[in-house]
Amino acid sequence: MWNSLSIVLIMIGMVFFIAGTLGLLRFPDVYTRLHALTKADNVGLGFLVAGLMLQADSLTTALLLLLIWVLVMLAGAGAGQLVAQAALQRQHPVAKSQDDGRGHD
Amino acid sequence: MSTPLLYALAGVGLCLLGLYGLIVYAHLLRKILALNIMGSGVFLILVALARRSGDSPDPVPHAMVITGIVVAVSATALALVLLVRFSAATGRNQLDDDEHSP
Amino acid sequence: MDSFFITVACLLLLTLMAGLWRVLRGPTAVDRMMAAQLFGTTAVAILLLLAEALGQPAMRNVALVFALLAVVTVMAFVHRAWPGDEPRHQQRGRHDDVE
Amino acid sequence: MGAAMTEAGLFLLDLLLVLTLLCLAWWSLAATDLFKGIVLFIAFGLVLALAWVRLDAPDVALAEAAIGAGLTGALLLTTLSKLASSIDNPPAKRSSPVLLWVLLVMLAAVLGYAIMSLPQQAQGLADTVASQMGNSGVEHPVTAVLLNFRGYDTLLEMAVLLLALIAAWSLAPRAATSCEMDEALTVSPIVLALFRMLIPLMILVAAYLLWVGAHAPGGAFQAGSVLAAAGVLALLCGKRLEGRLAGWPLRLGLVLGTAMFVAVAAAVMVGGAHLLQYPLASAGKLILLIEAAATFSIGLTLAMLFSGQRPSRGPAS
Repeated sequence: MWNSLSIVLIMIGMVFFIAGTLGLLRFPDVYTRLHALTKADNVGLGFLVAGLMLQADSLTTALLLLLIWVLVMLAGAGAGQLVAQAALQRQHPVAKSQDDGRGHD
Repeated sequence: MSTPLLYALAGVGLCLLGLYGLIVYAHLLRKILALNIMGSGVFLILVALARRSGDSPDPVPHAMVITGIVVAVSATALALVLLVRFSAATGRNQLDDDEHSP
Repeated sequence: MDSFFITVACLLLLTLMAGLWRVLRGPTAVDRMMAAQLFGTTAVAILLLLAEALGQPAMRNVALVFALLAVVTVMAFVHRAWPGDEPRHQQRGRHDDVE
Repeated sequence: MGAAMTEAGLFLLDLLLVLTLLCLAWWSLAATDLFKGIVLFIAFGLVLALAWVRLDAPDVALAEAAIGAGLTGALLLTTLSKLASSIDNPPAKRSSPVLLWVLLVMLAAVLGYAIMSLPQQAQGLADTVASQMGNSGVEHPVTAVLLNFRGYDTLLEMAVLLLALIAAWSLAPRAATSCEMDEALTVSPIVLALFRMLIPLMILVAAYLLWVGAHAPGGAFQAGSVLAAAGVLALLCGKRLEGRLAGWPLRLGLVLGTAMFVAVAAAVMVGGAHLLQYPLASAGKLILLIEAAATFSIGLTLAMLFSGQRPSRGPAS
């Protein structure tokens, strides 16, 4: 029961990692790629850690896993904010035109 | 192929790549990267060979490699300081090797 | 269960290799840096999976160190090495080293 | 899902890791643009840490993780920004003569032969270390080797770190008064606050690694590297460590590790023992004392090496 639940959770995490990588490869500009990236960081690792926490043999291990996830999230949030800000200040181009905004593939 | 052997051969590969890069590329920063890669190859060979002892790997090469990593990073830092000074003094990032200066 | 963890670890390593394409291709420095950032998270995930599969709890500490120190490189990148048009980045002797 | 499948999966993982390592190393050296090369080198460090883990070397993995993530990347990126020209495209290279290829092929053959001819199973010094563990004062073999059995090496290594820093200082200009931060960039205070919050956490993890080193992977070098990363982050966030600690406190901190090591090594001789031969009853405590001092000094030395500036003689005015 716990095993299958953790398999499902880890699979979901895996999907987010693949999606994040695909986003990094396919999205057209810095900002959208950053968006894809943080999904792998936060959600992907989150599900994976949740799946592994079910397998943890002690409370300490489970808490350590949780701490690692929180740290990765903090780092991802901080780094994402920093990179996006710096990219905007240096006027990195936004893909295609901003006017029609949500249209492109 | 056993795991230690695979990694040890990969270490040999890294050594050779590093040596090639060290000799062929002129930019000093590339040379520093190449030296680091060569060093990593040596570490990889040492640790891979330490794993041959089965359940608990030989701790002596591990200890050597840990000190090696810290020494390597301090040597790299020193090399980078030298590079920055050289670059600031001459405006160049590579040594003259083919020209014979008087 | 162990073989499942290892399979997922292999898949994650494959996504890491796919992400390398973005590092190689760029086009801008920040794209490469972000891909490296993703590699850090992927490495954390692989370490956690292997720690469980191989029964080596010490690997979780390695993952902890990676998670904790991930910001240092990004900070160095944004503050010191963002190539481009920083005012203090004087392009002195720009092509001197190309003979 | 049996043991055989686990074995096959691990072998596949090993193959992928080795392949990635070699590709990253090559691309990093041959990259058209130096920045790309450095990013690939950072990725190389990450994958190398995974390789250490596969080789059952968690201590090495910890050191690699701390140094690779916390120091190497920041060092290389900072250096790149200080170079007169960061452009090397296409990479300037010397034409590779036949002699070089002969050398490489010969080296490959010799190294390959040497490794293939070694026995597949070898105990090395593992048994010797295991039999002496009771006399070491700690329970983790790598720590026992580093701080007790091969204490000389570690002592000399601390001296090497100091020498590297002295050499770097002798080359570097005195610390400038201006702030190193990029003036063009305004970082939101939230991000700065977040990062500053991480610094105490790093110090905490360093202390944890130091403590855990007595019986599990960890120890002075790993802890020192994490501490150095905390210092690097502090420097990058605009804190001027060398300004605050300038003068004798900084210098005392730098030599503390080596001095403590030498002091303990010599003090045991009063009791009639050899240099660095700790009395069995207090070996554990002495090792922890040396390691604590060494952690502090390693962290400070590496952070100062990153800063790359010679601090002024007196405290900041």
